[in-house]
Amino acid sequence: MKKEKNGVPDQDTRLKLFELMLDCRGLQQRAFDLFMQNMVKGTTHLGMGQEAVAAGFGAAMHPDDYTFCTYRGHNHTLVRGVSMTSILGELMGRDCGLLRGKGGSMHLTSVEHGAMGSYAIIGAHMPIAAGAAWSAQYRESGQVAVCFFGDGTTNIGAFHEALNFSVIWKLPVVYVCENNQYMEYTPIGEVTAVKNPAADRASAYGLDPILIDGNDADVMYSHATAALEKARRGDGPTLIEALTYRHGGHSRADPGKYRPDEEVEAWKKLDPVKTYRQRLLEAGIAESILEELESVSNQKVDEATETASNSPPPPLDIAHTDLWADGGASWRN
Amino acid sequence: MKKEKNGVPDQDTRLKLFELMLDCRGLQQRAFDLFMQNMVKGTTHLGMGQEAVAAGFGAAMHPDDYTFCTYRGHNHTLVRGVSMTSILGELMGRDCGLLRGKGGSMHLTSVEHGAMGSYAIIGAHMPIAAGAAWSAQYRESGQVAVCFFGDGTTNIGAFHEALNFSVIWKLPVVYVCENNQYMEYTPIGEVTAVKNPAADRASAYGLDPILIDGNDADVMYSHATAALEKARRGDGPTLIEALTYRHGGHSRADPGKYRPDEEVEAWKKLDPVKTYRQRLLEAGIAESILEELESVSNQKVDEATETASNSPPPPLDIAHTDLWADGGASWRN
Amino acid sequence: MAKLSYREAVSAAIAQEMRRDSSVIFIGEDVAAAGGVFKTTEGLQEEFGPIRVRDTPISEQAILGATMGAAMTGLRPVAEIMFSDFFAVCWDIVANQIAKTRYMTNGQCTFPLVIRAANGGGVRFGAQHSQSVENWAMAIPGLKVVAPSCASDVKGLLAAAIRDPDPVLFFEQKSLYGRKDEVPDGEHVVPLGQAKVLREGDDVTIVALAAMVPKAQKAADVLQVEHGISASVIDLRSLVPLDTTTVFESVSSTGRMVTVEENPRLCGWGAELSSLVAEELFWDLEGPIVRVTTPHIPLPSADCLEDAVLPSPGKIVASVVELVD
Amino acid sequence: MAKLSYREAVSAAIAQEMRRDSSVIFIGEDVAAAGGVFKTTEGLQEEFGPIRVRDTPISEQAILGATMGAAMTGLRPVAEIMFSDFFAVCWDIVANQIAKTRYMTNGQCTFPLVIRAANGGGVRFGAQHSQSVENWAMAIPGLKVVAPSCASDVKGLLAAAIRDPDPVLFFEQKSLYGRKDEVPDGEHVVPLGQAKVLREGDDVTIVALAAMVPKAQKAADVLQVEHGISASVIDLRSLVPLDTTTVFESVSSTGRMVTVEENPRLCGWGAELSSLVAEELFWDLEGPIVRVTTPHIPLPSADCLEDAVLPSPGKIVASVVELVD
Ligand SMILES: Cc1ncc(C[n+]2csc(CCOP(=O)(O)OP(=O)(O)O)c2C)c(N)n1
Ligand SMILES: Cc1ncc(C[n+]2csc(CCOP(=O)(O)OP(=O)(O)O)c2C)c(N)n1
Ligand SMILES: [Mg+2]
Ligand SMILES: [Mg+2]
Repeated sequence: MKKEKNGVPDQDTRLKLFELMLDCRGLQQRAFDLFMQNMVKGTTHLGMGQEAVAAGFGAAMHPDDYTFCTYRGHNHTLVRGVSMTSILGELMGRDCGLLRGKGGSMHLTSVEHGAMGSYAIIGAHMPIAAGAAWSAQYRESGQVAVCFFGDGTTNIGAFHEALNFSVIWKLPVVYVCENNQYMEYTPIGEVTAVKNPAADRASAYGLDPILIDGNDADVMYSHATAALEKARRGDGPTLIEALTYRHGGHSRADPGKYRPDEEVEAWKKLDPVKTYRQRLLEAGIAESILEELESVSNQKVDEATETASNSPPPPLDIAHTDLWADGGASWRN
Repeated sequence: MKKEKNGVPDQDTRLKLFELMLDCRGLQQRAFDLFMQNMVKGTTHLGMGQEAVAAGFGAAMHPDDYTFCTYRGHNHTLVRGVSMTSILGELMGRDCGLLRGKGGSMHLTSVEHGAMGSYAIIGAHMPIAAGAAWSAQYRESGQVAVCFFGDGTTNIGAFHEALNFSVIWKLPVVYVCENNQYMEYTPIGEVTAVKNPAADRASAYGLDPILIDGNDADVMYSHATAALEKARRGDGPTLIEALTYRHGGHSRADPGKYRPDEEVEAWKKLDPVKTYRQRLLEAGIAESILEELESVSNQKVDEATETASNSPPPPLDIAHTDLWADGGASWRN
Repeated sequence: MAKLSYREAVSAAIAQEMRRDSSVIFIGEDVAAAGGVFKTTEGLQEEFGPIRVRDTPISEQAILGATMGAAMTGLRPVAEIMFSDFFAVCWDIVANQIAKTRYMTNGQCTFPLVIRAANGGGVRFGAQHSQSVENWAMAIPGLKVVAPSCASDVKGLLAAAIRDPDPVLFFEQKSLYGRKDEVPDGEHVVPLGQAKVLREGDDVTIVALAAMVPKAQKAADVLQVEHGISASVIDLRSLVPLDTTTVFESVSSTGRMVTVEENPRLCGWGAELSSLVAEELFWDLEGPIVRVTTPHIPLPSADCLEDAVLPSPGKIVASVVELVD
Repeated sequence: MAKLSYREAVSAAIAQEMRRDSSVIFIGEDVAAAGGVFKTTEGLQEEFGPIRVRDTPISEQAILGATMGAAMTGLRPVAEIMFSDFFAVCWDIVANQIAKTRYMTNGQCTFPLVIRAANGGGVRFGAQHSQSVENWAMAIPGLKVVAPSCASDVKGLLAAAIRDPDPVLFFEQKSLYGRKDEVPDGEHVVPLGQAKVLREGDDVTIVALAAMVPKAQKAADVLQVEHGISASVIDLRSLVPLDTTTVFESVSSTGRMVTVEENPRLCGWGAELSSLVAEELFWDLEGPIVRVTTPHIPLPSADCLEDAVLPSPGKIVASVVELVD
């Protein structure tokens, strides 16, 4: 695993990374609490423990770049600048929700922020991200598409097709495998022919293997920057495997009992938010500054919870809107 | 490209290989002629130029092993011992056809010969072959499944899924990529991220890269033998990339004009049947023996043509049979 | 008779069949060590071991391809596709390979396999995890299609599906997993292709499937009590084979049919049944054939929106009242 | 007016639209340098260059995923899926992603894309290359579904599909590729969702699509001449949007409907149309609604078998005669 960081981000960037991670952590903790209070119906997939991956890219991307993520997409959507209220509102099925309740937790999308969707079928968004990159290339817009996915996703056909396709057309796309060691409940090693599910397959697409510490925001940031620059230069795709861990279960109230306690404990010691806080302190940033960021973030979460909770359910007639571009849903005359 | 042959097959085997290639060549030449006479309707995909691949495996496999092949499956079906009459009959839509006209050229199957089907959707048969291997493993039958596919097939999702799946379960299956340099009309290099579409991807499944001369029947035979033994030992799958070339177009009357003349000429010099004949002569086998084999083969083709041409069309009522195991096709009571 | 949940009936059926036939094997994602994401297969790996009950990678094409290959070479595999929506990533194996190969080979191969999948909405999972896709399967010649509405049928029909020599797509309605019913003790097998008349009435025949069955029963109660309308209720249970005999008998006598489908409007089994009745039973009809379906939209996620669009007892009642009055 | 073949009309339409809008791009397998395996796209790469007209690997999920991603970020891509049977390997992208994402995102994304595919039988290609799968598409909310029967409509409807802001699945009937018709010179666009009345009659309305249209016309001739039965013939042209107005108008006046579908029996568009008529036009009907379809089997390959199972003018005539007499 590569640990070197191609230089350390500057202090503003580091504070930004910390802030993004705090927001992600706080939002997700709250989503979990609301779920336990039965305020979030259906399902929700948290990325607690994986915040550094999204934060590193969030800080490095241009505002008009594209992100494509999965059902476990709260972090990735938030770091693009989407409001906490609209995310929590969507989870709670309220009118203030990002999709007014029509999509739900697994489909967070905010086109105005370049958050081009959260996809709930494994692998599907990889070729779709290639398509956005193809469009950027054709339009010569300088945009890059970043596509996040899990370790389990590396065993589905769409992964293979998307990577080959992106490389032959030299598309400006960055594929980021968040290897959190498990598919839903099954350890990735039990179902994968290679040790590092993404990095060990990079050569099958003529790409360099990149295996990095996904819990280290600085590492994520520098690799994100490099990959985005490469794409913008016209040098094509990058495939990154970021090693990380989800603190909780796969979804909803899954207690994650299939994982050995020691494993969970070991990874919790590598908590990206806590370790980064410690690093910032060691780098001379004052405790008071960090506390201030924490309190601002907490307050944002509280306010968003309040606003979303007070938002009414969506009006029922929106169920029949926006299937088609004309705003309607009719299939006959 | 590995040229070494792990030893040369014995003389009987070599004659067998030659015989199989002759039969394949003769049958296909005849299929082409019949197509041009409008006696073969629909489509047909010939493997002229690629006979050594099928012959090498045909000679090395046990009678109860399984083969899975593609629409370009005449060679692979024939080498398992299926009669020429039933193959030509199927191409011509006659009652004597292997499938009595219900499948057609692209679906040749003879379960009694272990020829478990020709599949016309790219890649689909790769996981199906894995399933037959899984069954053999579970039943401890000692059988091996061999799956033939083209270079173009390496870019579809099913390829990726089948290989990973087969490796993690250590299935007794051999995947054979016949790299004939083209998908239908498009050169494989234009649409593939690596130079050797199968061999350069073997490591993505923890497999050794094997890139061999697919026009050399001895090479094919020795690699087939080794892969089959490995599978039977319980040591899991092998992925072989065999370099070869189809002499004609992709299908039907395609003249293959997208290919440079020099390229076609160069490969025709490497014709597997002609070069093998030369090698046998050089190894001291008498011209008369080879001529005798040729004349027997020709005669078989002529007889098969005669019998198939005289076979009536199938009775129309078979269109309504054998959808279900009860022999019928009814969906209601 | 023991009370089992719809969920428990799944593992009961698989266990029953695995005990009697060692060629039955079972695979899927997270189904073995963890017992399935819907906990439908808990205990199977403990009882039958990691060779017969096995976790797979996220490779639906490989799962079903392997299932097909195993079935055509002597085994009776059962595979799980976690959500029926995921049939879309492996539809080729289902629709082009499994369904057609027996026919194309003129009967040389047989495919005694079962593919189970959690189907349908009502659990706020959003448009990609809530579809009712039994009509996708019904449209493909060569597939048998079963969708039970209660635990007893889950056990009996799943057992029958495993014994059946043909490929069966077995749709488990995820909104019903918690529903408990009496299930006969001991070996329990219910033949495929027989609809169940749950209630006999004079005025109208309501035909329903899976999660729509309890809603239709509820509606029939309301119709009787509040509107004096007497409805027959038929649980179709299987779409292929389709028990037109039972349905036609009832519709001939009531003269009216209302179908209740969870799938979106276009090209559902209700359309097929309606067209059969309109062709073959036309002269027995006393009024239009009415279909209650989800509108032709993807399912929204928010609870209030999802409830507003799925067929409900209230909508069934309203449709029947309009028809009969 | 020039005579164009159905095949030539495809490239004519794409070229027409590529000339007027630089955001139109076109991809598929073997479509660019070689002009397509059905020679439907010859000349496009020459005219528009290798950036706008591009060959892809055999990666249908990537082809359609890329098409979707490009459409949602400002382009108007056209993709070819060589045979419609291959939708099965990329159905997730079509049915779960392209069809649902606009709705799920509450209208944030728009998908102005077209997917063309060669559809249907009659050319002895066997069960995996001959399916009529327009009913697969019709069953999915969020897809527009078009299937022309003549060169003029190929050009006009394909142009309209490319201009349409929604995803359109455009089914080209491969048995019609050689058929020639008059196609208007200059820009030619035919709005989606309008059925075409090809012939007006009094006794029965025959509704057909794609390759079934010439067969229905043939049948109508025979019915007139040999049986004195006067039939209306309607070419549906598009399944979504569905022009029920035109169909209902005709069926109200004739009192009888026969649908002619190439797809296998269960859950086709004919079933949907029949159920609509049976529900909404019941009191106007003078007899049963009859569907002529391919039986519910995969298509056999041999010419005599394929001809025996596909709908034919003779079968249409027989069904109509039985209905009307
Ligand atoms: C095609 C498909 N198969 C299965 C699933 C069910 N499923 C949802 S999440 C998941 C595990 C994914 O694992 P990974 O890619 O590692 O992502 P993670 O959840 O760990 O972030 C599975 C199997 C799905 N959504 N789509
Ligand atoms: C999923 C799918 N996509 C496309 C096709 C159309 N097709 C048939 S053969 C072929 C080329 C296959 O190339 P390759 O794998 O190299 O095999 P070869 O024909 O050279 O033997 C294509 C694209 C298909 N049958 N299935
Ligand atoms: Mg994971
Ligand atoms: Mg090839």
